Amino acid sequence: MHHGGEVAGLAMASTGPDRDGLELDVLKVALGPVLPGWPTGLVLRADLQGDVLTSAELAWLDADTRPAVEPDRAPQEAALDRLARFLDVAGWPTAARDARRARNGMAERANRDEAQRLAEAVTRRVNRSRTLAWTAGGIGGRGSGGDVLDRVRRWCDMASGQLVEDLPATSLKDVAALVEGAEIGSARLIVASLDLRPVQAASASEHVHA
Amino acid sequence: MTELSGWAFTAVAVLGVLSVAAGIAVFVVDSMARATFALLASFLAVAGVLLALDLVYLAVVTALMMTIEMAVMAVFMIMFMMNPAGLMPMTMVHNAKGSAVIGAATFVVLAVGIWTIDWPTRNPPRPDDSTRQLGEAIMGSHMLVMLVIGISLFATILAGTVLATARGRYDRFGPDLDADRPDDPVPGGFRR
Amino acid sequence: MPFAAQSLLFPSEGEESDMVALLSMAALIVAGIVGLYALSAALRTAREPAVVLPYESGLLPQQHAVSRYHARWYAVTVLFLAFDMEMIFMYPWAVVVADMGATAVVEMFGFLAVLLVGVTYVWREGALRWT
Amino acid sequence: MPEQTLAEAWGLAPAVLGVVAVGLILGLVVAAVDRAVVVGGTVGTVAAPLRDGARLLFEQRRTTLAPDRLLWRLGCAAVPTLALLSLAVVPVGGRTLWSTSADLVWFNAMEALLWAAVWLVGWGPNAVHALTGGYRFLAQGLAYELPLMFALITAGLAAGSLRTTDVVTAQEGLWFVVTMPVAFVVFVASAAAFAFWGPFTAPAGPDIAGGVTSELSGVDRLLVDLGRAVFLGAAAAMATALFLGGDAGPWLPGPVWFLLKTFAVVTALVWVGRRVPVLRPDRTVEIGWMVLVPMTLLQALVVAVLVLNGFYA
Repeated sequence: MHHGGEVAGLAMASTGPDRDGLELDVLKVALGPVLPGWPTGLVLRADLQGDVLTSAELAWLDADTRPAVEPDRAPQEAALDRLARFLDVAGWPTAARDARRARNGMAERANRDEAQRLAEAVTRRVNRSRTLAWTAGGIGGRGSGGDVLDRVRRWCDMASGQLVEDLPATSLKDVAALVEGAEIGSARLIVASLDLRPVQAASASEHVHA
Repeated sequence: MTELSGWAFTAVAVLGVLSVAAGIAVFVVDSMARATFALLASFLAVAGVLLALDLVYLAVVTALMMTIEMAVMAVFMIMFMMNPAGLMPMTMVHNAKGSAVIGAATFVVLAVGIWTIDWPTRNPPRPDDSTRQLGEAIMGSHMLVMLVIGISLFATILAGTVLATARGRYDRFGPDLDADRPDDPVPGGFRR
Repeated sequence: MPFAAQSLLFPSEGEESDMVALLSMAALIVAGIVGLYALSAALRTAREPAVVLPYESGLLPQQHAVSRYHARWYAVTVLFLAFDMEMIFMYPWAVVVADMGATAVVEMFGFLAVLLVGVTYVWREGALRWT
Repeated sequence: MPEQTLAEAWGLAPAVLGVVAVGLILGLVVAAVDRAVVVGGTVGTVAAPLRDGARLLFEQRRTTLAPDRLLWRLGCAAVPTLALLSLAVVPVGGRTLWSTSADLVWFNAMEALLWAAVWLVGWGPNAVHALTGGYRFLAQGLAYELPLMFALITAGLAAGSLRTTDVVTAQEGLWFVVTMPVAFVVFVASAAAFAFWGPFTAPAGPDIAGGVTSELSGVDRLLVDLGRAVFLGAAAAMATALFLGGDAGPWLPGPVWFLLKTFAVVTALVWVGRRVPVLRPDRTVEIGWMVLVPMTLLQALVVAVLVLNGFYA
């Protein structure tokens, strides 16, 4: 498929078909393992046509060398963490900052009440934001789990201290199916709205390091 | 010509040379991006000529339109041309001999025309506000031009869309156009 | 004044002297930018730029990014270019409305209404969305 | 001559230096207010952008594999140049540096040239995130260019002139923002979109690792960041001139009022803009065409009818 070979040590992109009938270049790119607001160690190898992912394949980098057991954290703190990461990707720096402050406050345990207040304030803001609902809604819909927005609102409930059950973990194959055909920004939001952890992959491959 | 001050005359000459040079650059460079923006440089030099001739509105609107148009042209050049960045050596010209003949012939015709036509001289004094004069012309004596252009722009929008898009309303709303929400690969700003 | 020589060369007459001001401003900005580059070159200790591969989130890129980029909104550009043409008329129109009266307003908005019908058609065809 | 330009009033060199200085100060104000809202205001808020700028001067530069160096550098230099040149038609102290019969179109053209400049910044480094950002900027341009134009035209329409000083004079009785609130809001928002800042930051979005700015280093990054801030400041100043009566105000001298109003516009813009997430271009294009364009046209129609009734005369 190469029409030309390498230039400056790097291959040129080759053409491929697309859903809108144009046969233009397909660019092979990797998202992750190191990307702001991205689950560390996750690699998404994608074919990009313009800014749309025409195919996606996900894997964990070095999944078997990680400690299988994550440090146990309060679900509220974990939810605030995830929320902050999602808000980073959604480009909402002030809300992400507040979520992080609330998380830090809770981790310190000195000023719990204030941290709780801050957490409630930021989750209320995110929950009620019509702009966020408009810009992040309607993508990444997945069965009973709802779409990106539903998952984020669930995290908001968890982060404000309500007892909400965690959604079952998503397999990387499902994630790939969700992001295929999505615009790159939507794909980032979808990945950021799922709680992806290498733990499952590690335990699945049965490499447990003490 | 005599109306031009020495300053404006120099500016027109320099910018004219610049615009021709940038025009030539379009065919010399390898990369589609460079070719497009060489053309933009040429247009901006023409805008500069208009500015030197004290036609501010026309100058600025030329720069405005041409910049946007060249940005759009860059999109299409890079979409459809092989090797758009010119990373692999290539030539920008095809049928060099034929086009050279056509180009030279056109140049001769235009140059002869320019020097032989008895151009009208400007009798009334320079207007203070060339923009206002243009507005009066468009809204007054040249109204028909605007109406014709309006209709042709409308036709352009329709024809362009029909030709450019692979999917249409029947793909989106179903054969009877009765679907509640359109079926699109990527959702848009409206929730329906 | 350092610019005295210039004002001798170009006698101050209306818009021409303005043009000198504009050109001086452009020259000053260009000089400032060149100055910044020079200042940075003089100040930084690592003179040679670090030659790195483009950032691809931690992995090595496999292909040159500048390929035939599939712009998903190319249909919007057609609409935009056609609509944009009308701005050439609308700026001068704005200046003369008070003098020309109601007919000018009716004509311009009739013209715009025709174009808006075109926009609605394009919207219904789904051409305002990513393909 | 009834109208005097800054150069005629102050002399050429002070006028040019003054306008450029005002532009840089406006950029600094924008950067400082933005930082105060995003990070939280401290004593060092004003100094922080300066410190960051100085750090970029010392930074080792980076270059990528097979970049288009010429176009990349040109794009980076063009961003602040255009931002500062757009100030040539913004009245500072009641006068503009350059006064023509098409001032508003000049401002519009400087912003339109950003289409080319920002796309080049994205194209130059031959990197996927930067490239995506460059194309996103064009997509945003398609959505916001026409609303911005209509907003500018609406102000010119009421004043019957495209000269900024005339527009300011026409507001002696009533600020334009009263009769054209839609145009005012759309103007400020679209200008923010062309500075790809705040909710319009998608071309440099965190979801594409900084987009057009992702491969910039040293002076290049300094120039682009500076250009964005200055353009935002220039747009706020222009909004003040076009819709908020320019330097009109009681007791205080005109230029002080002008700066106060500009500061208020900047603060309001940053305050509102930083309270919402990024608006994604694949959604805003439809809103731009189906909501903003008809709304700004309706606004223009209302103003046109008012003009016919001699409301602004």
